[in-house]
Amino acid sequence: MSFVEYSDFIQDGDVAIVYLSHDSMMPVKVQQGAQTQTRYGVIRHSTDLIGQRYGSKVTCSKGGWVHVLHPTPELWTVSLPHRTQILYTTDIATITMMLELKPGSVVCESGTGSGSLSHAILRTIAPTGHLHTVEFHQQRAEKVAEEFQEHRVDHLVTVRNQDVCKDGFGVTGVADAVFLDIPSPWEAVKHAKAAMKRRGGRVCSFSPCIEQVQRTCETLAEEGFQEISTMEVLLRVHDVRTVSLPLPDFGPDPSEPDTEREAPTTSGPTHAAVTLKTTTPPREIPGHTGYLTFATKPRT
Amino acid sequence: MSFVEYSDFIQDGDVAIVYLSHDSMMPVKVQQGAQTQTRYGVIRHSTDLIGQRYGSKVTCSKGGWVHVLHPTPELWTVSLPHRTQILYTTDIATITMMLELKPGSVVCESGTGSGSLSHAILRTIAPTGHLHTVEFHQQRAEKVAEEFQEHRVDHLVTVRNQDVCKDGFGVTGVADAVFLDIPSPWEAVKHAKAAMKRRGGRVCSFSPCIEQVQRTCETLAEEGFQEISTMEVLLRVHDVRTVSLPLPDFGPDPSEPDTEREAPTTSGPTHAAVTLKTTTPPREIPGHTGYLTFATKPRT
Amino acid sequence: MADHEDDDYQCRIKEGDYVVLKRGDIFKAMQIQPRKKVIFEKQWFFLDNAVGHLYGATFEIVSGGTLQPEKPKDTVSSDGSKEAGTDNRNIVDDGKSQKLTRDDIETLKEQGLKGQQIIDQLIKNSSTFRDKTEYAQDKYIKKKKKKYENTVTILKPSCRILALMYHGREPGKICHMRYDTLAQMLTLANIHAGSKVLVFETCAGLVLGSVMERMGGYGSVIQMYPGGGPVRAGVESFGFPAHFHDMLHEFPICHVNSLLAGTLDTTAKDTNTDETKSNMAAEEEQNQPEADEQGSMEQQNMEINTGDETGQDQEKTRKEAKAQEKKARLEEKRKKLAAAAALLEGRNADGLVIASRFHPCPVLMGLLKFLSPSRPFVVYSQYKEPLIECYTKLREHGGTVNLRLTDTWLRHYQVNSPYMSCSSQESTVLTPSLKRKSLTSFLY
Amino acid sequence: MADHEDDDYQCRIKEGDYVVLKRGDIFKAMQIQPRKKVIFEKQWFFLDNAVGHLYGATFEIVSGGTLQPEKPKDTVSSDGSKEAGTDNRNIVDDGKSQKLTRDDIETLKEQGLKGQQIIDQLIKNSSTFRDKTEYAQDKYIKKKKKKYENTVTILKPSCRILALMYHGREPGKICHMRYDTLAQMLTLANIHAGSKVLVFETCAGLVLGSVMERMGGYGSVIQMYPGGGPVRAGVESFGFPAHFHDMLHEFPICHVNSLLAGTLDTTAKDTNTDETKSNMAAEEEQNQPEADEQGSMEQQNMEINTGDETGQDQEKTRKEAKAQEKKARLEEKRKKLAAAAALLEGRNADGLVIASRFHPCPVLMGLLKFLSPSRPFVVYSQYKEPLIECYTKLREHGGTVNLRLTDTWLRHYQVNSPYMSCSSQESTVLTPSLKRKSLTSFLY
Repeated sequence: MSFVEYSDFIQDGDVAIVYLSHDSMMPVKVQQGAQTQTRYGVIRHSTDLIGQRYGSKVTCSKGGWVHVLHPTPELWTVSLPHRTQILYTTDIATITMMLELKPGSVVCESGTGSGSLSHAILRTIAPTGHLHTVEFHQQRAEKVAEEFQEHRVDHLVTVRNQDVCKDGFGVTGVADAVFLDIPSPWEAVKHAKAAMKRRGGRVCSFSPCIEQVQRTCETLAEEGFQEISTMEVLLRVHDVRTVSLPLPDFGPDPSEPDTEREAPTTSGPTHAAVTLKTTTPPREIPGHTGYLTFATKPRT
Repeated sequence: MSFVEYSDFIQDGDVAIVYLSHDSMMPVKVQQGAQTQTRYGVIRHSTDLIGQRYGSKVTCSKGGWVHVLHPTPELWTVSLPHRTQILYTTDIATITMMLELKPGSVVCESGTGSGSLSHAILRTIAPTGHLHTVEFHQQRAEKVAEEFQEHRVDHLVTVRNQDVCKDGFGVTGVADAVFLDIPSPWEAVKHAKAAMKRRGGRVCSFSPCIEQVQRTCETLAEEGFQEISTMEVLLRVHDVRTVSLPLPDFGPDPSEPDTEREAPTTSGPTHAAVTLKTTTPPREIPGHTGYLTFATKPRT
Repeated sequence: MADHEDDDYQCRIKEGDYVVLKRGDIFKAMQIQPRKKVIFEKQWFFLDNAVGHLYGATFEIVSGGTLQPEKPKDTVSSDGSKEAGTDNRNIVDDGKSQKLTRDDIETLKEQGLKGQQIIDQLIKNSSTFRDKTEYAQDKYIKKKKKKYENTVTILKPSCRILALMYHGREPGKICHMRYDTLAQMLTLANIHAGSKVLVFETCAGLVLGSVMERMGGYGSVIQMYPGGGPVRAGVESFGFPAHFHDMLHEFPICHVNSLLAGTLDTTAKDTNTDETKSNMAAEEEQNQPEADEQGSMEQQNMEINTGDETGQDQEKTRKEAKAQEKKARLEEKRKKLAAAAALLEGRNADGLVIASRFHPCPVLMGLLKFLSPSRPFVVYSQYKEPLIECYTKLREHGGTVNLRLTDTWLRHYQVNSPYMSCSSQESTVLTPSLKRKSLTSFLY
Repeated sequence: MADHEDDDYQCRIKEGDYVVLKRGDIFKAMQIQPRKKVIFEKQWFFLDNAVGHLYGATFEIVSGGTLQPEKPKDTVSSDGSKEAGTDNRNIVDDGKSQKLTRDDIETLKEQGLKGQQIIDQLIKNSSTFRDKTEYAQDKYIKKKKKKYENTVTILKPSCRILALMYHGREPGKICHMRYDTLAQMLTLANIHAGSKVLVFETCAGLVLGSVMERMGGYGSVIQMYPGGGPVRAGVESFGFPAHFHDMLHEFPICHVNSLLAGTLDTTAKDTNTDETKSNMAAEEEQNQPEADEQGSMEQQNMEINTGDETGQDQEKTRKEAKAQEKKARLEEKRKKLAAAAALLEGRNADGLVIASRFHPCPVLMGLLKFLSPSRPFVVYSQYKEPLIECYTKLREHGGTVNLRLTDTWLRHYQVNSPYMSCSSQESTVLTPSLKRKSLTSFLY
């Protein structure tokens, strides 16, 4: 198992995703002899996990069962321990495409936060790329570095604990792409530029507030970035369900004598209904997360 | 005919809406002896319109036919002569509800523009309300006053040709609701407040740019307005259509011996398809028009 | 048109008024009744003290459930501390930053501390507050405020406020209709004073009440209702003046076919004497239990205007009165039916509004016959598929122009002057509404 | 990892490169060929001069269709006038504010005036320009610029740019897939280097090419294609290095059932010798005309990389060579088929991407059998209804978890520093994509 390479079987030391339900998943560090508590009972790693195929259905001690899935950055995003606000897959997917990430890309990122985006970047740039990620919060930087190791992607990433606005990314002229998710991205734009390859590349800044976007766009333009473009992507999840629509009873129709009807007094109101498959969006859409501002650094 | 009262028959002096197609309607001033050119040929008012029922199908000189509809503010909005950018029905509907307009409401509006919103306001506040509308462009003010007369709503409206930011609405302490659609609404907020009833009321400002919204919200808060809330409403029109989805041909299935199939060499690829009714939104949604900022003036 | 002194009368809360309570984004419709205990947002109180105050006033709920008019606002933290960090880097996420326990807070509450005072205590006892950025501090205060505030604002009901209330509290009751959708419907159907409008809804009366508000007591509204009786809990909440109800008529859809066929008898007769004619009274009786059931369900869930006065000893007298009542009710119903039938017979309605949990297609095809030519109608359904069917059927059927299947997206923006403008939030449902400028079918 | 000098080689436009031309929001894919006349936005020119320049460079099209590198930008109106009105009140809408006629402008063009110079003339001859507000002036200049500018930027192709291009130029070709939807699909399917991915698409090769880009030449991609041959015009436009094509395999879906049944024969034999086995070659031949047709339609509409060199005298020689070619092609196909079949036989693919005009339900149910347990798949359809069917079928069928039917809304914002930030524009289509973390069906 690794976050950048599939395996078929669960092994000691893997991180597996225990799938309880659509909105309940938990990452589990697989260890010989260890146990994991779920609401369906205990999972015994040695017997229930190790040697099993990823995707297997595992029966827990209370008789309930769970699925054990191979980790992916997307499953990690919905199950990781939150140490900060995180980026979700809808934004991550857009960022990955719009930054033109691919195997071999060198990427700078700040802040690392809980590592949600970092894992998705690593998946895409492996096996030949590299991620330089900067996190000013020491505790978080240490924790995420530990996770990278557990997820067997540490050879692809360098974690730096510093202030990107003051100290930059710690590298110069190497990046194909830079991602910023910090309160004042405009203060890091010149560092982003410095970190990027001379031939140019793409930059993205994520901000929840339009004022941050405005200042960032201004600074990007001043620093000579081109194709500055701000967008927002929202996800709608459609709930598939069967609904029943009653038909109105307009009473007996004297103009239709061929209708086979009993005397209306005895037939009573008809309760006919039509059943159909439809979708309903959830009442509250997971709304605004942030604005994504992209730009191109030209060759300098 | 009037824009605030239905009639059944077309009369001399009416304004009728000639409906050619979904996106092609034209308002026609009905006059004894007059003619109107359409792409389907000439409509002769005396014979084709006057005395006919609203809703009638009228055959034009070239043999094509059109429908003649009773005017409504909504039909006027899609057929009026543009002298400015106009407000469309989606925004108008929201404004009407959020300003709590109803029969008897006294409303102030600026700018009048092409009168799209004005007609909708008049429809809703009739027969006992009044609209004070301020337009700084003299030509436009004159033209819209003329239209109000033709549409038989002039008794419900006062048009003033002045600068609302300098001179206000020309009335004090009378309005239940104020609507602003001007480049710098913040300059008119104090006039809006002065125009409103002592007991309070609702105000709306329409602006295409978020900076305008920011300044307006600031000023509204400074002037003591409450419940300040900004929103945006977008319309999606769904195109209903029948589509055909081909079914894939995976070739003969040896595991299903009971399938009645000819020898595959002679049967050729099957071109089965499934037909279904679905909707497609138009490729380009009529996008952002503006932000609607609403607020409540408390009793002062 | 100037603001007269007597305007004031309308602006003040009176006993018997229908009002809407508000805290933050939470609304609840209510009637002002003396010494009536009301429960709102898990707090109980009496509205008596609100009488005589202006609509829009905010009250603090003090001990004993008494309302006390709020003093001028004091939004800045009372100890005046405005110290803020520049970022959150020094905040360690150990869940131990708040020194006050849940029990401590309960004790503070018991000591009679009010919302703002409790929040001040929370800030004082938060080890990380000072290190948070100004934005984060602001967010923190807002969150806590929501939790510990105990004020309530009293509003005059309106279509806008009741639509917000229903969508927030009981969306299932109004077929998940959003207020912006209701706004589109009222405008697209050209609802205005002096017209004759047909309404078929299962939205607790919200749509019906909104139509009535827009007609201001002028014209006539005919509620076409399914089952045994019209549902109107929502109409009451509007608190319309009495004369508004004069324009409201009702007609049970089970008589639509006989009305159209000209066989509906609405003259006053004893029950079941004429079986060859559409035996309206029999059906009425038959449908009654269902209506009661529907009505009481309505009452249970609506949480508005329910009294506690029904004692068990009243049960007896009630039963005796019931027979009498029933007869009177039937007679009244017959008169109402006759009046509604008279309005419908001309088949010259000016507008038609459909918003229900029923399949919209047969409802529309049935009721469209009552519409005058060149008049708009609008059909709402929570689901798109049946509206596609509606659309297709109408196109095949002919007689309509300007038909459109639409929905709207609504978005709220937070514009916090002067510093932070943030986090727009989307609240959207697929809510198509079908619009038609009609040339009714019999024209062709 | 530092920026080496030889990096430069990749940054410069070379002969034979696949490039994308850009003006404003308009893109067009193209190969650089010597003395090849290209037409873009109604202008013709030659790309020869672009060779040796850096990717991202902007060129002005000068007389004779020559490209000339653009000088540093000069966006301010050249006569330096910055006079602006404060509002538009004095502007009379008589349609006569522009003194230059259409003919005048044509004359200016013939005199060799360039975009900016023509716009300057238009401003000078506009009686209302000075009275317009600064914002309105800006809008005016932008509008005119779009109309009269004659520059072109040359970009290196990428998934991002080609997705934008296709959606803008020929959305019908890619089942109206938006670029943000493609982005979701690539991520939700966990496409990455070293995996084995199945692709079934009728999106001109755009989806296939995007998957290949994300795999960077590592692993294998198997294109499952309907009809007579795989469609890949879009893959060419990516301009991948040669070794990328080594990972690309293709398999005709008409052999899916025989492969699953173990009756597919892919050994090299003469045509039609063994009729009892799945007679692949015969079907190939039979399907060929359809494939050609499909291919040529593709070519006609794509407007990319089409030469004018096909003279009519070449027709003869071609026919003779055709027979030979056909045989070689069949042999090559057989080898390819064998290779693809070998990859599929293990039924252990790591990902499955479906995006086609076919009904997604049978496609998915058929191809899902090739997926390893615990691997994601994604299905795109332009329409929601068939995906609802897909969803329902899969839930009935079992063997999948984490199934979701989603779509995304994309919105672009114009943030014009420093003064005007305006007019966000929405460009949305209903583009559901279906996601599943799979436990493939045979597990149960």
